[in-house]
Amino acid sequence: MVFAKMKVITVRYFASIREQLGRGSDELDPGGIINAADVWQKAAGSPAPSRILVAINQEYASLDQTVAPGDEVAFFPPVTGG
Amino acid sequence: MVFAKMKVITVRYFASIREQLGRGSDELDPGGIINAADVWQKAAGSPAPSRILVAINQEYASLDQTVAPGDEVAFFPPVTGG
Amino acid sequence: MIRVQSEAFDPWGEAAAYQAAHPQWSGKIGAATIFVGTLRDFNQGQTVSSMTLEHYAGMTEKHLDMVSAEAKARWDIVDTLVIHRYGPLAPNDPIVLVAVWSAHRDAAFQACRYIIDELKTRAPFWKLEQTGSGNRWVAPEAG
Amino acid sequence: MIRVQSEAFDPWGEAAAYQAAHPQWSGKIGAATIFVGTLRDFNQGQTVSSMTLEHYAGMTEKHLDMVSAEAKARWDIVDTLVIHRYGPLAPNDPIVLVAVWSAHRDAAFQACRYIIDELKTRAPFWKLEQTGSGNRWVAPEAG
Repeated sequence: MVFAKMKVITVRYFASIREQLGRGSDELDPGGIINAADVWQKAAGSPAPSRILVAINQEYASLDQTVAPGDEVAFFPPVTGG
Repeated sequence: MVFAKMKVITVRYFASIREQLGRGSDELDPGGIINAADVWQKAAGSPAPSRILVAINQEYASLDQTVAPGDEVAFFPPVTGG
Repeated sequence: MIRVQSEAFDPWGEAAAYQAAHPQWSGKIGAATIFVGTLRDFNQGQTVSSMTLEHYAGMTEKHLDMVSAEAKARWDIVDTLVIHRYGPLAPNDPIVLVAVWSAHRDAAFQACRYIIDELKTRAPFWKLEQTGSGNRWVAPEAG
Repeated sequence: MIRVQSEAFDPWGEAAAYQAAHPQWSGKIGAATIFVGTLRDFNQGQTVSSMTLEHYAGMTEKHLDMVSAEAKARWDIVDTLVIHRYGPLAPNDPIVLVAVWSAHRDAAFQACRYIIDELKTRAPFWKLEQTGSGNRWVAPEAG
């Protein structure tokens, strides 16, 4: 009998957010996570800071957007490319 | 005794205006010429056509702008460079 | 086409080569508008000795592809080329090239401006400047 | 700088060379915006086999110098380069290059657009197209 491997939520951090957390990524058990704000709370242990940007599966999203097991959720400050 | 050479008005024509007149330039005796419209009338024998552009000494001008002996007056159609 | 790379590049040579690689455009292109962004050695009041561009690999490419497709949908243009560096850069290094080819200039100008503006406000890149008083993350442009 | 010439030119190479000839700009330039106008092989519904660009030598240079100076007065830019062909041209030949260098992109885009728009509406050039049904003077752009 084969059990499906539990899908995690991959969380990625960039730039000043990455530096503040001291790491570039996490893998989270999806238990109790409904949206991106829950992802941040579980990963960082505090509410998401203001002005933080969120991407789910490499597309811009909002903190209240739903997150599913297997998703990649990223947090980063305002961008400064170009 | 030295006589000053009489200064002429040099007239230049470009593009379709040049083709219509069959020549690229004229040198006119300034007698009777007050403005650019007079230059055209004297050179072409008819009133200046509508939409014609005028330059005096290589700067855009109007048909009623004063012309002096020694000036270079040019007539041409709307420009199409670039 | 979009390319995100750590290697230095010659924006003029890239634009020339991309156009030369499309002989089918010959005679169809009336306008090319090019933007080249280059690293300055001063910013927000301080001397910048070097810079590191962090990026979100994968999302960056998706975003640049999307913006290029939007430009093609909005304006009557023939093609676009976007090249963006990441990693360590020195002053005077080209950071970004945006090139747009079209039959008429208005579309080329508008699409080029649209792509660089969208890129600057949305593409996931972050500039870390090395200055005399240490490293600092560049503040985003107002607006 | 402005140049009006009958010889063909490589707009990308000219822009690169002009920037390379100004090493004092190194690190001061954040943006370069380039416009390249190229001869198309169709126009106003007809195939164009070649073109002759007539110009008013002397006035052309004065006009391009004046427009470049106006752009420098109106926007915070570092320098401009304008090259324009005259005489016989073949399809796909570059006709005009307008390049603007500046610290920030908004000034570069606006000045580049200003120069090409002023050039198109005011610089004394006239295009004579050779088509299958004979020669014709190109009609000016609306507006």
